[in-house]
Amino acid sequence: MTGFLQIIRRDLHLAFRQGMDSMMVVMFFVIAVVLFPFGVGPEANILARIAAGVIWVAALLSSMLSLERLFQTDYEDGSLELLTLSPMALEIIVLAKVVAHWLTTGLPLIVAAPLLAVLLNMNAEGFPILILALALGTPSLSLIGAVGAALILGSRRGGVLLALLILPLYIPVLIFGVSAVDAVVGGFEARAQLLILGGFLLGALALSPWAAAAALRQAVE
Amino acid sequence: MTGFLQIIRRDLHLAFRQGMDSMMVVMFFVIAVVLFPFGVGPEANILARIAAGVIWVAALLSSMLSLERLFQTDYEDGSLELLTLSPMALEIIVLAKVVAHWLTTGLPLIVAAPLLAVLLNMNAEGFPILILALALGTPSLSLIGAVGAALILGSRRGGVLLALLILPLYIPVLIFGVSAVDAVVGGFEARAQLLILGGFLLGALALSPWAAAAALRQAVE
Amino acid sequence: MLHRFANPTRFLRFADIIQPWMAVLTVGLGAAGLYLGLFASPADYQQGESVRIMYVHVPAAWMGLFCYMAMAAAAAVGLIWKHPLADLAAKATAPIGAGFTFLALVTGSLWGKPMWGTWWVWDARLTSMLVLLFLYLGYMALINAFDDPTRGIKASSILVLVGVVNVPIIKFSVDWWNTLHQPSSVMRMDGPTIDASMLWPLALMAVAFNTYYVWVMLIRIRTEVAATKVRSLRMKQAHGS
Amino acid sequence: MGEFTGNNLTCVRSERIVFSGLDFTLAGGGALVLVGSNGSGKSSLLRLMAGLLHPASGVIAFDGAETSEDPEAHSGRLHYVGHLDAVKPVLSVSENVAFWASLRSGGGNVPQALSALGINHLADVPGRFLSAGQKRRVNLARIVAAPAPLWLLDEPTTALDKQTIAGLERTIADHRGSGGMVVISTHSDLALDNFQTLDLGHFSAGRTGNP
Amino acid sequence: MGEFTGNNLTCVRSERIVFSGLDFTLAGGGALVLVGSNGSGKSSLLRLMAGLLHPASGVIAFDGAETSEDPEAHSGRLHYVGHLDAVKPVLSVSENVAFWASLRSGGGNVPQALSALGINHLADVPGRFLSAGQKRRVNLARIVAAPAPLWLLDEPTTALDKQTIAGLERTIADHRGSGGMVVISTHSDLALDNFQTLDLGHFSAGRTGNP
Ligand code: HEM
Ligand SMILES: Nc1ncnc2c1ncn2[C@@H]1O[C@H](COP(=O)(O)OP(=O)(O)OP(=O)(O)O)[C@@H](O)[C@H]1O
Ligand SMILES: Nc1ncnc2c1ncn2[C@@H]1O[C@H](COP(=O)(O)OP(=O)(O)OP(=O)(O)O)[C@@H](O)[C@H]1O
Ligand SMILES: [Mg+2]
Ligand SMILES: [Mg+2]
Repeated sequence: MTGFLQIIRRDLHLAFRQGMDSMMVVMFFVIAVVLFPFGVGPEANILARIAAGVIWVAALLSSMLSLERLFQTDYEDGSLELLTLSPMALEIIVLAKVVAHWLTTGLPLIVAAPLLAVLLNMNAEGFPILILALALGTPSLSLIGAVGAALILGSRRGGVLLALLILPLYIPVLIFGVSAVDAVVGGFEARAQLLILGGFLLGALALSPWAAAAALRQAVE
Repeated sequence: MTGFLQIIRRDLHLAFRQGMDSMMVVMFFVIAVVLFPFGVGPEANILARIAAGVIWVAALLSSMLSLERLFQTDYEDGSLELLTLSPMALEIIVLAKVVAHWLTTGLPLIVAAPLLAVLLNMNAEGFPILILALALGTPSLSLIGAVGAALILGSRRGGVLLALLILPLYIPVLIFGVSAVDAVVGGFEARAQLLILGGFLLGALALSPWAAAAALRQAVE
Repeated sequence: MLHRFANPTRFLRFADIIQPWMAVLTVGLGAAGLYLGLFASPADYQQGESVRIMYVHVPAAWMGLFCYMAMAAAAAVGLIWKHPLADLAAKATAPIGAGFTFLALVTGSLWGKPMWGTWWVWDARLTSMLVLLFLYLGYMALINAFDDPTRGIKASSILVLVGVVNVPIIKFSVDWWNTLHQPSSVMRMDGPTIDASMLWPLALMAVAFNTYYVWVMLIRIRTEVAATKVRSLRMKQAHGS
Repeated sequence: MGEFTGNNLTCVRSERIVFSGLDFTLAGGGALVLVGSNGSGKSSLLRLMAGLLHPASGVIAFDGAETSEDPEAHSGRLHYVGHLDAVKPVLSVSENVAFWASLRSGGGNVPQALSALGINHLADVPGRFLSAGQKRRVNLARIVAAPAPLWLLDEPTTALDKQTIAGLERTIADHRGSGGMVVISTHSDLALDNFQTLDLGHFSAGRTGNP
Repeated sequence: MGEFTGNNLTCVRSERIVFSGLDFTLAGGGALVLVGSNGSGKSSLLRLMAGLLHPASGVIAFDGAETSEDPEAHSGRLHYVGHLDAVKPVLSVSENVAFWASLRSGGGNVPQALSALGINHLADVPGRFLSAGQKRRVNLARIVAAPAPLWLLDEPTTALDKQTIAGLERTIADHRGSGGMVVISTHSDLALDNFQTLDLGHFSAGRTGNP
């Protein structure tokens, strides 16, 4: 347990010392969303119609981009070999790193989302459910993404390869995340969608540390 | 001149040996576009309305993702130092690498774009102009992006930082690229937009190798 | 990079003289401008009391643009003549300019709610201000992204020069984009021609914002110089000389 | 202390047999020096011993128990030093060493490790300011800080100056004096007493990569 | 052949003076060996000489002409070997060497360079399958393939086995015999004849980082 906390502490430490790491993910998120009005045009009603979708897609993309470095620096400077050789179970180490990653990147996304919803003219009724859905969905994204991040270690095409591997796995989260918001904006309940998102989270929590640890063992061979 | 061609040859070589590099960029492009129907819902008229914008935004994002590695691997394995120390002007080397990059990533995007336009129900009249606009726009993206890729070498936050630096600079290309397609679909001429895109390309061709070379020189200090 | 080849004492002496004046001017002019703006000037017959936001909003928007230009000029001097103080000035300007830009956006938004009934519209002017904020944020992110501070300064100087070429292009494209999609924009601000009772507070506030900028920039450069000294002292200590 | 053995080991890398039929035995207090020309498999053997690679055939055992049965226990009793130094640029030297020590039971003695490697004056310097040799010393301080019976060192003297190499020789002698074992690959001659040599060239399947 | 000189050089890294007041002169056929403890600035000086770093003050000149005036001409007459080997994993050994040679006028003689370093049997092996020492040899083959009068070598013997080190010594002697110059930083003793030594410890601003 102390090892688990030590790793979280170190990763938070690294993130804060490095200056604005979490800020940057949020800023990418904001910019990706802001690109859409340029592409789609400034009409408020069209933007409002696609707001939830755009915000979720941007959250997916920024989560994916930030995950690329989850194990990369440790891999490049040799720390990953040493973590693999530490007496702790590698699965626990992975979980600690994912928790630290979500705290520094997932949480700020959730905070920034309402602002973007305002920019895109989203119906104000959708705000609380958007936050709730993101709170349930982004940890799943981090967990699933960790598997991808571990798989691409040592490959020469980081970013794009990661995108290919994990974006398809993100699609279910996307579908239910958007449909939760759309349901509430349309005057319905979003209970079912939230339950499903919660179920995804539990599943990811149970499976992905194992998969990621196996991939990491492969990578340091 | 032979050096210029040698570098292009080597980079094409590396891209093809590494298996499916260009494939991967195209696939990211396709997946990013395909996420939208999931996010926005399947209504054909909404999709048609936003098609050009979504395709261009996805092209921007995939160009950006693939640019991250433009100098990265050379930087990490020491090749960049040696390229800087070769008797050729560094500006020429940058240009050669950008040309090779565009051939392996920009060109495939253009080929894939009509397919996605069909998926998003875009008006068929827009297809030729979409291809033309992408042909003029994507080289500018590669050139502008090369500056960003050179600036982030050795920084702690590759992907996300690059996005933050260059996405705002991509906005003019996005605006005119989309508006060219929208104009033709709406029954107007797109001459002015294409001329402006061409102007951007010439400007980027003239300026960005210098800026990128300056950035590279201080990256290897 | 403040080793013994770029001794900052002359600058520090100069700053010692200027800084108190700037502080006094900022407080004095700012107070006068605010008083005139908030109490002495009339409310607008169309916009009511909310017009008073203008006295903060307009100078803030001006300063947002001005600081970017100042930053680019400083970065160019730093790159070409390798003057370390110019580098520090560029670095010190960025957060101030970003702050002004942010202030313009926030006050604009607050103003927009009563005026247009919405916090945000994708108008050309608003949008290019938003992009400007991103340019500032990108600069600040890059300067802090390196382990070696000198490396960060050089990289971000190149970035700001590239950005300065692009600012007019972005501005022009955004104008074009917006007029295309939305020819008659709601928020063309051709309100009542400004009369003297509104012009005076506006001018005072604009000058106060300028002196505030110089004042804070001097403080930031000083802090930066001190931080550099501390760093190099610690390094020297560590390496034992 | 126990006994560390390898029996009839075969190592395959990228579908090519690097070595085969290799045995070794190392008792408490012993030292095994791996020699052999470039590409003969020294680094590969050390990674096998650490459990980072898995042998294509053969058994590695500690105290008679196969190490692959309980990899975490094996990790707990070894320190591995590879080509990379695992020094985080934004953490100070002492934070770097302390983190690795904190993952081991006991937590270790950081200040003492730093002075053993002659870098206590660098304790508060961030990793980014270190030269090649200084980073290597931080990496070595890590293994001194938290004790473990088995040290696996892959060319540990790379980038070290002569004075530090002498210090390292003393540190290794101390470690062995308290019953520790050490396996070292090296191309330069380290002054150790009473060591076994294992020439990888004898086990390589074919040529060894020399002119 | 010309003369390579440095005059009153100061090097600043991360806001700290690494060395100052350093002079050197190297004539055709000469060798300069840089020694000094870890962190004394050997690598930094080599990068200054290559033009990768710029001196905070002082002048580096070749044949009397300042090198910073025409950096491309200076690049054309030097070969630099740093800590990284610039070996592309997907290119074969001979493709790797040939690419670097092709950027130089003349194009160079790749097969001869491979055999000089004893890696001709690896010519078709992709870079990703090489051991540390084999990669280093590929890097050294690159500088043998295309001739240049000035060699700047930063710890070139790292990871090399003894046989290859002896080969390298012969190669350097040949290079010098035909009028070439060489600057080497090293912690181990290379057998060169008739060389100058430059101890960086004398120019560093303070102590040098040893216990
Ligand atoms: C977030 C929203 C807003 C932003 C980003 C914004 C931005 C700007 C900028 C950049 C300027 C300076 C233009 C120049 O001098 O070239 C400006 C001036 C001005 N803005 Fe705003 N604005 C916003 C909202 C508003 C609103 C809601 C109003 C009032 C209805 C308003 C009224 C004015 C006025 C009166 C000026 C001075 C006009 C002039 O200089 O000709 N702004 N604004
Ligand atoms: N990239 C860097 N950025 C900032 N400072 C550095 C960097 N690399 C080295 N230094 C500092 O510069 C000084 C000289 O380093 P350099 O690498 O030249 O030493 P060296 O003599 O090659 O040492 P070694 O024998 O360990 O390789 C050291 O004190 C180090 O802390
Ligand atoms: N990552 C790898 N993937 C595939 N093959 C490898 C890898 N690393 C090394 N090899 C191959 O395995 C063999 C042994 O390599 P190893 O690194 O163990 O040699 P070494 O004895 O440590 O050599 P050196 O003295 O050069 O460090 C070599 O022939 C090499 O080609
Ligand atoms: Mg080895
Ligand atoms: Mg060195």
